[in-house]
Amino acid sequence: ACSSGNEADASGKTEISVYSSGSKNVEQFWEKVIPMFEEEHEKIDVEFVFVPSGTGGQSTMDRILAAKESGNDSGVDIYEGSLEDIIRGKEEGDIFYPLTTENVENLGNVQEQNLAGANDLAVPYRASSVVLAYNEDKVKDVPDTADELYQWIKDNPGRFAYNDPTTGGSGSSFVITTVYNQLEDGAMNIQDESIMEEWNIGFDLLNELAPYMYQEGVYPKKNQGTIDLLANGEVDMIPAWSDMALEQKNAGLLSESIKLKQIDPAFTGGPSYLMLANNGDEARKEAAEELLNYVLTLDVQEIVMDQMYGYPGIKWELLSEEDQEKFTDVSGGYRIFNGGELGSELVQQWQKEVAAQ
Amino acid sequence: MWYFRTLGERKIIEFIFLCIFMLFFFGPLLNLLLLAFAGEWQYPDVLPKVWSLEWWSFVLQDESIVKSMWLSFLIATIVTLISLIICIPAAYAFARIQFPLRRFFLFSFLLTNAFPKMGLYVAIAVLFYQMNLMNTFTGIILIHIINTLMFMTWIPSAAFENVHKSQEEAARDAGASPLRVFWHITLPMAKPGIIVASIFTFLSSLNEAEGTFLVGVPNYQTMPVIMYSIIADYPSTAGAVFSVILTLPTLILLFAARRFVGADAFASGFKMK
Amino acid sequence: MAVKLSIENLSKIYPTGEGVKNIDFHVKEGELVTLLGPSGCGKTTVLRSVGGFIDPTSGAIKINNKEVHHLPPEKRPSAMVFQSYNLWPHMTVFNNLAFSLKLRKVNKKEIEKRIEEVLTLVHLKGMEKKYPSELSGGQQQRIALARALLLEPEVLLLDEPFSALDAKLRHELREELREIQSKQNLTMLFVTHDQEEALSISDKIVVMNNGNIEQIANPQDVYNTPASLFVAQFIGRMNFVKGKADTNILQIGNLTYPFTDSYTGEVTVGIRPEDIQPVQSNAASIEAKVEAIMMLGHFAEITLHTIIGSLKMFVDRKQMEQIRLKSTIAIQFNHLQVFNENGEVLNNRRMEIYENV
Amino acid sequence: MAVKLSIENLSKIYPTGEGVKNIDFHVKEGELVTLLGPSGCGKTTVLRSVGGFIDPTSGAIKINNKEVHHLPPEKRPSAMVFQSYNLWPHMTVFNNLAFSLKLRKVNKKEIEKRIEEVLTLVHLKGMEKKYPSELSGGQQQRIALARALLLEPEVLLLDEPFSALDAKLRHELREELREIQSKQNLTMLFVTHDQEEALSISDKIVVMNNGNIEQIANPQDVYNTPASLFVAQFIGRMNFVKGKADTNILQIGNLTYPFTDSYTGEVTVGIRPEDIQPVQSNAASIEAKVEAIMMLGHFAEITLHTIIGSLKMFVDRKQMEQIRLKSTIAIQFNHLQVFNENGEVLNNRRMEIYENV
Amino acid sequence: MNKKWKSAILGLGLVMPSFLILLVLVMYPVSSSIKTSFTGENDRFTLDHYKYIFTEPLIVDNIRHTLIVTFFSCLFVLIIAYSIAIYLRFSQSSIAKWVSKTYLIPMFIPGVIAVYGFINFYRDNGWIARIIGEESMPAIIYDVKGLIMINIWFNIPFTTLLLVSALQAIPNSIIEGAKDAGANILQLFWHFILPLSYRTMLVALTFLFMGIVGSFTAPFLIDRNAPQMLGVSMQQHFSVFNEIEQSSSLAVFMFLLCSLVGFFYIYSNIKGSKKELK
Ligand SMILES: Nc1ncnc2c1ncn2[C@@H]1O[C@H](COP(=O)(O)OP(=O)(O)OP(=O)(O)O)[C@@H](O)[C@H]1O
Ligand SMILES: Nc1ncnc2c1ncn2[C@@H]1O[C@H](COP(=O)(O)OP(=O)(O)OP(=O)(O)O)[C@@H](O)[C@H]1O
Ligand SMILES: [Mg+2]
Ligand SMILES: [Mg+2]
Repeated sequence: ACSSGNEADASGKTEISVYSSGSKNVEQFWEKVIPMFEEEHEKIDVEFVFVPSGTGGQSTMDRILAAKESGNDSGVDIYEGSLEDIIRGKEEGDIFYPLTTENVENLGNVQEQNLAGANDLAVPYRASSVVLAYNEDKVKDVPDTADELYQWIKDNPGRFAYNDPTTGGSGSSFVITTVYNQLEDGAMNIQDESIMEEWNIGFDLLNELAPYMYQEGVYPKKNQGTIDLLANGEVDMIPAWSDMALEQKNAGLLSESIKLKQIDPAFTGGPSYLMLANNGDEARKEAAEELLNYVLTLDVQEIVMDQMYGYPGIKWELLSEEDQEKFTDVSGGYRIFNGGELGSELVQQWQKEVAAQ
Repeated sequence: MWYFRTLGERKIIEFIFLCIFMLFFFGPLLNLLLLAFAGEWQYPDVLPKVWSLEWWSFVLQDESIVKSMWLSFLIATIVTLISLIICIPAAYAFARIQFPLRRFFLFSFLLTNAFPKMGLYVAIAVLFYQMNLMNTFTGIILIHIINTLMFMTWIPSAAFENVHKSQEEAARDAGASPLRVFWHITLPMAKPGIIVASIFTFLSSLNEAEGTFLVGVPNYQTMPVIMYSIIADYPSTAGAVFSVILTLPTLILLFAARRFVGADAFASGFKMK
Repeated sequence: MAVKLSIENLSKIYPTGEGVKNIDFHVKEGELVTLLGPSGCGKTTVLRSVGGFIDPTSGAIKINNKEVHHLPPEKRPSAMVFQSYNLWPHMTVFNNLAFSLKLRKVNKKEIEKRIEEVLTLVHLKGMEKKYPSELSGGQQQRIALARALLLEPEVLLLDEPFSALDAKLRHELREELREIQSKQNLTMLFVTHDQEEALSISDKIVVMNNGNIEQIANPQDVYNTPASLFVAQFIGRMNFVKGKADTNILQIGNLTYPFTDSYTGEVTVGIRPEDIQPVQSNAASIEAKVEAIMMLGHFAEITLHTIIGSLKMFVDRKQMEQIRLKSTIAIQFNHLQVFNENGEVLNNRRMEIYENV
Repeated sequence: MAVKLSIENLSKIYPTGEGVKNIDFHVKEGELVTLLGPSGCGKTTVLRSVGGFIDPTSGAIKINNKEVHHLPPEKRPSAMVFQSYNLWPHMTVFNNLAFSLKLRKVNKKEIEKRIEEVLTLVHLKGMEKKYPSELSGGQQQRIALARALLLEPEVLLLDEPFSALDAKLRHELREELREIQSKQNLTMLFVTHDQEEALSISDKIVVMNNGNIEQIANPQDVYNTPASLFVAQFIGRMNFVKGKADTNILQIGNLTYPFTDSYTGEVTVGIRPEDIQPVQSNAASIEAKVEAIMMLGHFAEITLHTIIGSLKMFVDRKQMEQIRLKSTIAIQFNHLQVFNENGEVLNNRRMEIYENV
Repeated sequence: MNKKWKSAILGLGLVMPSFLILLVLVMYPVSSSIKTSFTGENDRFTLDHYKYIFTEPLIVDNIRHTLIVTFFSCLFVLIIAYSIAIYLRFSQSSIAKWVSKTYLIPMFIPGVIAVYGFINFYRDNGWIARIIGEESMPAIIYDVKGLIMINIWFNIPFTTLLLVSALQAIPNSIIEGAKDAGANILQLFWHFILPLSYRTMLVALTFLFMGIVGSFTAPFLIDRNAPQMLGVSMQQHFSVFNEIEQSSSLAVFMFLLCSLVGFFYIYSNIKGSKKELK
């Protein structure tokens, strides 16, 4: 017996499921949004399935792909994933429905730059970026630019750490930006492997910085690993996800003296995408589109900002003044790394050249 | 005189060793225990400044966590029962019956330990996708059973072997059929070994994280799975509370079963004939 | 008395080639027959064949004239007591005893009554609640016996039941067993390798060697007229000296004896230690030097050095006091037993030589 | 002969309160002294104190007049042979024997020579390459003895070395031990709970009970004039009957005997089975019914029922043939030993009553 | 003959349920993993993945690192477990009783938690550092030292458990006989205790080796970023670099290492040495 198709039941309700993964705050977000949505749409029942972050994130994608291959219903309607998932889905099985303003009206409100990677297959409903987090009490000369940052690292040996880029985005963002800061502006959008030859300048820099890192070259595992170092005072400055840092500051887990700042050129960041998996069921497709549309409303977007400490998915100008204000610290924006597979090549090379140094 | 002096010296050395032993093995655990009750404990304070139960209430209020505890125990119970049913006959066969390739079968269970767990889980996941076992209860049970096969066959097998043949024969003599003999004589006498194996099975199922993560997520989140995400997302105090909660049942079980967890029942399982 | 158990031409050959061949004897009602022989001679093999724990290669086993050798142990009207590990350690004495009764659906009152009776018989009343591990070895064997008795077996089989106990206890239990046997008129087949035990309790002894029966006789006959050199050697102490037989004359050293067998050639002469007697020197006596005196309680073993070899002599306490170490005394032989080179007994009876002296 | 080992006022009290108190005896050069007593009386405790495996609570142990009780076992000039598990199972016989020599850096040639010698002594030449598990129990104990002998100990300690062996082997080894002892002029302290063993091999027996010494004497004296009821009971077989002492008269049933002690009151009279004699009925005899005849080889044990109680009588083979089961015979007592209610011997010698009959 | 057949069928029948599970859930995946490791593009047979793991300096380093860590962990665990086991076997003191009551506990602590507690305890300004001062605190977390320490922490109980029971099976008279013969403590250990318990030690070593070579959680959270333990490297290749074939070949390589050790274990078990106690 395969997993139950979410058929419309006798009462005429359509059941759809949302699969999401990530940190706890993502889970809390959905647990708040879904009841609100269901209240407004009585005919739709949403089942929410949360996959905590860790090694298992891969599994939902694999599941959809496997279902597609065997012609089964994956049971997943909406899937929250990353840019790589979109690309993988497209390459390996065309498993997602195309999404345009035609079926999801509010897509029109979405920030243009975020739409670029979506390939008309996803809704970038929120975003976050990596920023610099530092201890105000210890760091007096806060760097404004990347070069100042590199200089600061050299001036303060052992007081900076970024996490192993194979284990978390804030570390990989540091690595990516450091490498691509040495290349021309548009390089982040190149997916051609030839660019790998030009990475060496960046890697030389990373290697040059390595001895000045925490414990002369220790890169903790996971995003939280570096945050712990900062919280414990073992280092004074780290790259961190804006939402994570904000949330933990807010919960009092990071002391007041921890401040965030975006530098120039910015670290990478990016939207979180919602995809619509193709299960061949029209009713569920429509219900799912309804939900995707709902996520882009102002109400929900405010929850994104207030509870998830995420950047909104819709255009800044659609927000209230007050909300725009909140993000001035970090809204120096972010860059999106659009290199596709090159991302994993980059961290692999990091593993070989920097870690193994 | 000389004698007493050396006695004293030896006592002191012994005591020092005990301290090192305790510190090494239980220091990290004690640290967690303190952390779990700490309100504010900033570097470089040696002890928490403020004590608090804040994270306890946070953790215990979270429904998914309480649910995961139930789930863990349910899974562990079922896994233990099933592997008992599957493995005890095999254990008995290894101990008492001569059949072809007996040794091959016996040692094949070593394979569960010889292939890297991660690699095995990944390969199993591929299989589970094909069999539609991903994210099912059955899938989780199966992946837990893999870990217990060896314990559950080897230890009871040694226990059966230690039941003296003449005790079985005396029961045959008394008029009991072979099946009765097994039920009334052999099985109860092998009980300590079987209990040890069951406890290990139960605990290993209770603590299994990696495999569950791979095949059970998202619908089946056991305690250790939650623990992974807690460690990733929360500060040490919350993690410590989880740790204490997660460790407690194991320790209670250990002490409850203290009587049975003798070195011998366990060790004899690994000396094969 | 009727024949209870008969073993007819029984053979059991193990894959290793060892085993027993052509065993043929019977046990009458109320008789205690002992299988006696050195380790590995096949006693256990015979006993376990009767109990049903070994499938004989050929031959028949009949109890009350009915063939039983195709029945499994639980269906045979025999009961067995083992050397050790007799009791079930997880059951109290009561439950050990009640097990077979419960299987036979005897009612509770009756079970209690019967157990009390049998415990009285083995002098262990009041031990019902104890576990086997709380009993001494002797008590355990008594309970094992009681358990076997409760089966009301047609034949009781005992495989060296006392050999794990120490000498004192062994003597005690031996007597008790004899007592119970005659009280209950039990038919028993008893295995031992201890000749003293066999002599003391048996009605009939079956002496085995190398998978064959050497002699079947009552204890006195086995002791007094052993059927072969092996039996003579194995049962009781015996001195062996070389001799020569020639036309009705037996020559030992410089002594000659009349001899009623026509055999001619080298012979082995057996002399029991108690058949050697210190005497006044005379024509039929030889000289002996006292080499050692070993006090064994109510008698002593004297080691003598003579021209025909070293001899052991048993004397009682009174005589012992007159014998001095290193002194020389005269001795004579009261009985001789003569064996040819193949160990066969000549005359098939022992030579009484009192008269000839 | 010089005193080799002296144990002076030795006490060892275990935390449980059990142990031995005020043990005081010595062993002369070339003497074999046996510690004899029931299980738990403290024999092993004394022996192990001498060996150095137990720290005595108080008292002194001297070997060759030098105190040794503060030395660890490896520094004491004693060697020990244990009841079982004597040999090191992972070493060949040769290595078992060579170990101590190697420790003492004896050269290879010499080691080989010494081992050959000692193996000849224990009749096991040619077994060098075998492992202990390939030897029979008796052979193992011989090797154990050989190993101890190679240590050239001043005192050889043996803790029930033969008790795990069967009767036949025990007799054999006993003799061998005696032989070796006199050949090598060894000084030995031997522990056993088997009175026959003690009687047969000892120069001197130390009878222990309950942590105390009951009697120290040579075997004959221990047997013939036991110092207490306990010793009488423990050594040899003895019948005990109630009697009454009154002004130089001893009354047993309707028999009266002269009595040289002034003690008045209830007494226990001990009669050894061999001191009971079948006679023609006379004034000094009593009637006895023959209840059981147990053949024990060269003699038989007859169970008699008399008005003064049940008695065991030993008769030799010739007499046995004249005694019929269930018949009534007349018996008389040749020796009596009288004990008061505290188990103390009266007269401190046994009553010889031959003369009085 | 008939009886032999019967017992053969009964035996196989009883073993089948558990063996089938083993077959389906372990043997099949293992074999498919092995197959994957030899599969190149277009499902062709290739040795490239093995070439990769044996030539890529990163992996070669990792292999060396894994072997070194495993070796030292096993060595230390054996030494410490032996000491504890000997102590427990031969000491009657109340301290020994305490140790014997508690030493099993780490075996029952879930791995993640132990690592977590360990990190909090030994980190640069963890509890230890707070007590002895940060300056005198050596780097333990994010260092091989820490990894070996946690391996010791995890593996001591099981190893000690096995060794204690092996030592308990050595009769006292063997030890006393040796002392009597003049052996000192060191000689006692070398000539008696070790040879009489080495088979159990081999058992312990087998499981130690298998456990440590393939471990993931502890090295992932505690070890440095490079070189890595093979378990971490395998996981990285699989879920970060998406190189399933390479990670399979790593798994197979680790499997071969374990098989080698497992073979010794099985061999010594089957051989049924003469020297065993009767
Ligand atoms: N299961 C078996 N397989 C092969 N040979 C056996 C088996 N059981 C016994 N034997 C052999 O058969 C012979 C007789 O064995 P059995 O046990 O009957 O001797 P036993 O007289 O009872 O000896 P013991 O006094 O030592 O108990 C021995 O040589 C023994 O080695
Ligand atoms: N280590 C110990 N701790 C406490 N009590 C002990 C110890 N060893 C012996 N005992 C007690 O001391 C008494 C004497 O014991 P010991 O072993 O010397 O007796 P034994 O005469 O050798 O007995 P056996 O013939 O059974 O060997 C016994 O009551 C015993 O229970
Ligand atoms: Mg036998
Ligand atoms: Mg003793």
